[in-house]
Amino acid sequence: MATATAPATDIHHDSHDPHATNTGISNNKLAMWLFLSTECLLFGALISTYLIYKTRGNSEVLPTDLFDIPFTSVSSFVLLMSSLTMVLALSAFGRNDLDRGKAWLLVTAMLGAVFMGGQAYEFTAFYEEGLGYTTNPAASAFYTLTGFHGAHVSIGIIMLMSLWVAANQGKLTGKNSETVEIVGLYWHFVDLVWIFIFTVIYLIPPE
Amino acid sequence: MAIIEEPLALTSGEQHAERPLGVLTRPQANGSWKDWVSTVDHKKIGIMYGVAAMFFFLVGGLEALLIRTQLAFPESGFLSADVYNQIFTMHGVTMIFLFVMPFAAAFANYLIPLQIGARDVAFPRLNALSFWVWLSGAIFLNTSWIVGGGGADCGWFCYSPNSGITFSPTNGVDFYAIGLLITGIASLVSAVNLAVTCLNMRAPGMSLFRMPVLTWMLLVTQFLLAFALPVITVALLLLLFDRQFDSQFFDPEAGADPLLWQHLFWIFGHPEVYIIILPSFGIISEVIPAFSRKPIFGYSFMVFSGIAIGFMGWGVWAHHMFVSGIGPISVFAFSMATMFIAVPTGVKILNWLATMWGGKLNFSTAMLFAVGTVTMFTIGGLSGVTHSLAPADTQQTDTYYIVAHFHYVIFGGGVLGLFAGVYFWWPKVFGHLLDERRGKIHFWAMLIGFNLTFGPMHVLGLQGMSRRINTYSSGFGFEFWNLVATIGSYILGASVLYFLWNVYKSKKDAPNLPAPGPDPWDARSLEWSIPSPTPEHNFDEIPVIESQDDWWFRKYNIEDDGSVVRISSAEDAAQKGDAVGVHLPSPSFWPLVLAIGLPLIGYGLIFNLWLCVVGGLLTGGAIYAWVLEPVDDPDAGAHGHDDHRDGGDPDGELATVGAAGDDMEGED
Amino acid sequence: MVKTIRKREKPVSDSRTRLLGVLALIGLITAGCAGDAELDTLQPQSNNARDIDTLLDRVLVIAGVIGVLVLGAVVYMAKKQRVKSYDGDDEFPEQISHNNTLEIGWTIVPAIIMVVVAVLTTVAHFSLNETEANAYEVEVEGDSTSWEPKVVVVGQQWWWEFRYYFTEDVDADFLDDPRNLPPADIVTAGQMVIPTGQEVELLVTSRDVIHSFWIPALNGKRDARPGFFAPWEISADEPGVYFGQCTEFCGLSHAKMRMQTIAMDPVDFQNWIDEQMVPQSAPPENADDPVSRGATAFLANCSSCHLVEGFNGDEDIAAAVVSQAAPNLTHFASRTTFAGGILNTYTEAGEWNRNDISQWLRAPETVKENYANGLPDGELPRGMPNLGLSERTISDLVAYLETLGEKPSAEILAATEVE
Amino acid sequence: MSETTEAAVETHDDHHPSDWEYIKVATILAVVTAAEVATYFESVFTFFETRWILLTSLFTMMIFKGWLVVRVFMHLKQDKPVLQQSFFAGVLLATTVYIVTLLAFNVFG
Ligand code: HEA
Ligand code: HEA
Ligand code: HEC
Ligand code: CUA
Ligand SMILES: [Cu+2]
Repeated sequence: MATATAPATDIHHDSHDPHATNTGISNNKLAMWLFLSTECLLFGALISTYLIYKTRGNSEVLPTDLFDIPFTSVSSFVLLMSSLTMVLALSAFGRNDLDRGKAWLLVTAMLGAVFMGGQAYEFTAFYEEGLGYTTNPAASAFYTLTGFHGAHVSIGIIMLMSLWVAANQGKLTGKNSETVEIVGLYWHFVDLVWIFIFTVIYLIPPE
Repeated sequence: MAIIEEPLALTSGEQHAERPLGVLTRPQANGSWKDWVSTVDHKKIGIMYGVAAMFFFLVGGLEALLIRTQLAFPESGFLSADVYNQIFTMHGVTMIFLFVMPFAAAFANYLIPLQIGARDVAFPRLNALSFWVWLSGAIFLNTSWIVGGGGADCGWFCYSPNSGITFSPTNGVDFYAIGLLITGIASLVSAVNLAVTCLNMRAPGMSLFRMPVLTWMLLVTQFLLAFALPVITVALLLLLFDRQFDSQFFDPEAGADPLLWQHLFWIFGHPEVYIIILPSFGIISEVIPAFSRKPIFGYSFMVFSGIAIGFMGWGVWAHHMFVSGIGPISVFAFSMATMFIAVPTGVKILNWLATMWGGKLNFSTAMLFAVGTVTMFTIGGLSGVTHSLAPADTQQTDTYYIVAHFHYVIFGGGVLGLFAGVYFWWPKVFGHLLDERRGKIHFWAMLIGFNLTFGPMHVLGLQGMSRRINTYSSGFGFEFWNLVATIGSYILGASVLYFLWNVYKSKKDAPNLPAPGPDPWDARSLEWSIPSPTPEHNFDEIPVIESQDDWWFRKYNIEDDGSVVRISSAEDAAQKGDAVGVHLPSPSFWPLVLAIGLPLIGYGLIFNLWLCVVGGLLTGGAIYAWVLEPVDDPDAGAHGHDDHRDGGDPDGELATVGAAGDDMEGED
Repeated sequence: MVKTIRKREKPVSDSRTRLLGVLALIGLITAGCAGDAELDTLQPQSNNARDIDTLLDRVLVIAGVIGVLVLGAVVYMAKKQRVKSYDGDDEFPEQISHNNTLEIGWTIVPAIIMVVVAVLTTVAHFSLNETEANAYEVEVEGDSTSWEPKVVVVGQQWWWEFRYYFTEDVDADFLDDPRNLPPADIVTAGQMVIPTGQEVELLVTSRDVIHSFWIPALNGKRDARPGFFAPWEISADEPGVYFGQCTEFCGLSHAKMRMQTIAMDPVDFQNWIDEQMVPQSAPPENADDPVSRGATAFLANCSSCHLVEGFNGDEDIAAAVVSQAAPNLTHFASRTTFAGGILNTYTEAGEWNRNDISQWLRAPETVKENYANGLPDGELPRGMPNLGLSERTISDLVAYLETLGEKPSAEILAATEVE
Repeated sequence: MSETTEAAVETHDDHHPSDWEYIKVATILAVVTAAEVATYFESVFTFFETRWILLTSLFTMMIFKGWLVVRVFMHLKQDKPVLQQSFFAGVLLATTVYIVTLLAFNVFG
């Protein structure tokens, strides 16, 4: 029994080889998924806060009074489509089609930026209508929730651009396309959260 | 960008000139202090967690002694109300976030890789990051004594609106919020890291259901952490935004509901108490079998009850809010849910008793602490059950009866268990034993001091003494037991100092005593199959696991008639620790640098936004440097294709040896 | 017997049982005999408190038995199975690693015990939430009205206000916003008065942070949450003075935020109402009379915060959610404690407590820490300020305060003293 | 032993969906989104004035969209079950915990 050991060294393999792990999933990917599942608790708390507070604001203006559904629909659609371009980027990198991969990365980042532009516009418009961050609990909760989502999108954009730069420097190829996949997971998750927010916060009208 | 970290790089003797961002040379192992600040070795990180946590235990303990001194006599003027409020708040915060949690993290870091047969955790650099971020948060939190106008004065659960800027205008609460946010980041990162380690890095054959109970409990703890921390993160951010940016989350005048904070805090807070206790449950599940000479009784019940506690712990948070006005239906539902946590916990208690039953009990210091844990926790758990009766809790809540409950579970269950672990694994970590005779004195002094301190609090609480009061009048019948509790706390304090003396003396005497050898306790899990202290590379060869308690079965065989025969001495069966050329992850300065940036951002939020910019640049720069820092030390090229991941089990092993690990699919 | 068992939660170590047993016994005696334990939760004086106590007693018995069994098993094994060391001893006990029947058994048995406990709790919980306060006839200014016995209880840093609305229908919308309380018939501070044998509903709220209202002998506690009314209920079997303490941490002087409930038989209660309904009038002006001088000083120094009805106003001085309220002093002398229930208005001999009242006016912050003096701009003052009054003014004020309301009965005065 | 090799084989086999499939899914997502937005025009689609119909359809569509994103774009369909388990653990935990919280606040009336 005591002899049953395996040599620990002298094994050559690609460190991205997912089979090196017990689950068959690389550490990075597993970690990202775990992280995303904890993010559910984070956004859940923010969404609940908003739902609890959405009508709390003595007599001042409430976010629900100001929603511009057609406008938000467009920016939601943009974010949704960025998920498509994200998978297309990944699939291109998977085929080692670097040029296309890079292009899709850039498109994804740009769609994200458009979404952020929309959010900036929305915030300004609301602010001008008299809904400041400190106006009432409903406003604070609304801006914090959407702001947090926006911060996630922004971080996603930074990561996408970093990937794009890395790809341009030749550091990112089909071989380590898993990195793209992992950033993609994050990106899709942020989109997923927005799917939730769009329905729960925007589309469900106040009673 | 942590997520694209590759946990791999090699140390080698050669210097090289790679300088990410043009600063800080890649550190090399050379035995100086730089080894410690740049280390990514889970063992060194574990030791640092342990030392730092012990330091904060003294700080929190000192605060406790101040509390007790103030309360020794009625109408005492030793501490002013203001100072007292800061002291008990910081005592609670320090003990929970800066002592028990990191102390448990010390065990998790040191032991998880050893118990599953890995060379390191999944992300060694992130591991270093967790430690430094935690430490910077801890220091940040305590600097509020100096620069924040005093510590937070809102109680450890910091109910709004008392925590708002109107009612707590000093910066203490800002330090509380930011400090806990920073330590929260650390714990979240480390939770993900260690969970991935348990899931992914096990030695061949080490299926999930062969993992030692300790590793299991730590794994459950990591999941609890990973899911609970985001909730308090949100709560703390809302509090911070209220205080710093005038948002309206907790302002009742604007229509906000103070219950929001309570829900968010306790959704985190209750899982948190199991985060505190489960590591200790794990530790004594290793200690008791070793000193009963029996395997743990009912391994699978032990594991599943731990998982069950983890799950049920999510459904009971509002038992801290029975009187806060959540409505009779909620009160009822949470009262019922809470009671039934007694069931899986009871399974554990009874299984430990069954492990001891019929065993040959050797009351070493570690065993004494473990048995102390079982008994003291039971007392605390039973008083917990009396709190779960919602109607009765309306009398108990916020009295010393609660204080008694939670010190019995936290100190009696958690801290005694952690001390059991200290005595048990000390030789593995430091290569020499802690003196047993002194250890036993330490134990008895602590046990007696503990019971004298917290036992009377049951009486005080039922007699109606409120908690968090800086003074009480004579005439309510509180005098006698408060004095007893104070005397008890001094005994407790003395026992802690005596422990430190034991540490010092044992270290000093060690050279004259025989080395403990790899397996001084004739124990059962993998960490005892390697030399003491653990060599830097952990395992010469990654063992292949054939059963639960694999190491024990390398020493003993159970014959058909049930008798046990020794087949090998521990020395023979153990690895020699002399392997050369094992590649370990390269050290890095960036985790430390990144960690320094965060408190700067914190100070910036409080004092001057420009500091945020500095902190932000430092953090951002460190992240980029981290990413740019070659994952493998360039020397790796010299070794050919040696870029296999550290620790764990390259698939080559799985393939060659064939005692394949498990896949999650196979198990669910 | 029950007493013995309920004290079982005391420390019992695994092997020094005897030593600690003795200690436990001492504790039992001290706690059990403590007649002066005014806040004792184990001496219920009302239906609700008794229900709670009974529930707790039963569960403490169950818990006690379990505790004894577990600790007993440990002590037993420590005695029987102890070995000095394993050296040279390769003997092993039987290597039993599990026994499913046993393990399922000790999953199910605790589960059954907990079902029993759950049933007990359920019964207690719902019976506690069931009791309804029936209407109570009181006479207010000569008219008999049917009072649904409700009292609005308002916590603030660091004292309690009690508001009685006899002439209004409290259930109506009129009391819908705790942030904006309408004027009440009787407003008092620190001491709530209720009739005996009568369930009185409380609407507990707060003007600043969360407090908790608790009279252990009469019922459990209930948090006072700013912006909300928390319903609660209280009753007392016997006339008497029942002590309480704010139990939710509420900032600086949380420790010194106490209160009392005085239960009076219906006749006394009616007298109390009659007395409280009478407003004060200005004392005749006379520069030689300290009372008169005190009244003048009151107008000059105190009336920005305190109300003496009929003298310096008729309606509450507006106090919003974020407090700045001060106790209504209209019948100050009819109360036996002041300053959040920490000081007595009358000495043990039954005299007007000049010393403590003077000290309170001289330097309230030495009696009870507060945030009322020398605050930076924009910070909300809380508590009674040190007004830098001259000794003469103080003694005038003390004399004036003595004229505000009737001196309470000797029984009540005696019951107020803690010692 | 066999388990691992099987797992390995499985992963090698698992071909990711083609770009065309992604586009199809994205189209479905776009259509559903359009349907979601349509509920906003209650005056046009009068049945959405009935609250329960509105809520049911909105939640169904939302969950369906989320499901597609997770399954297809995030490849949970092909990936190891452990990922699905850990992710849905978070989703379910968050859903139950927060629904209970919202219930305690009477958000659902
Ligand atoms: C290590 C931490 C820890 C642990 C493990 C526990 C365990 C438990 N706790 Fe405790 N608790 C705290 C830490 C902990 N607690 C803290 C810190 C607070 C106060 C926070 C604050 O306000 O500051 C608190 C407060 C607290 C309250 C709120 C009181 C109040 O403020 O009003 C309640 C109410 O239900 C409660 C209940 C329980 C229960 C039922 C358990 C159960 O898990 C216990 C289960 C164990 C047993 C029951 C014993 C062993 C079982 C058997 C031998 C089997 C047979 C038994 C039976 C059938 C009964 N706890
Ligand atoms: C892990 C958690 C933990 C631990 C270990 C402890 C340990 C102790 N605690 Fe407590 N405690 C809490 C967690 C913990 N506590 C929490 C969460 C609260 C609630 C806070 C709140 O209400 O917000 C609380 C509250 C609390 C109170 C109630 C305060 C109040 O409500 O007003 C009291 C009162 O006696 C107390 C006492 C003690 C004592 C005597 C110890 C002892 O066990 C400590 C023993 C250790 C030592 C004595 C250290 C030895 C050090 C020296 C001898 C000094 C040397 C120093 C240097 C060299 C720097 N604690
Ligand atoms: C700025 C407001 C303010 C002023 C001015 C003020 N007080 Fe007070 N007073 C308070 C507050 C607030 C309390 C409650 C303090 C506590 O119990 O913590 C109080 C309490 C009291 C009490 C105890 C009441 C009770 O029933 O507990 C008395 C008596 C009293 N004040 C008298 C006076 C007199 C006499 C003056 C004038 C010389 C005065 N106060 C001026 C705010 C004020
Ligand atoms: Cu009011 Cu504590
Ligand atoms: Cu709890």
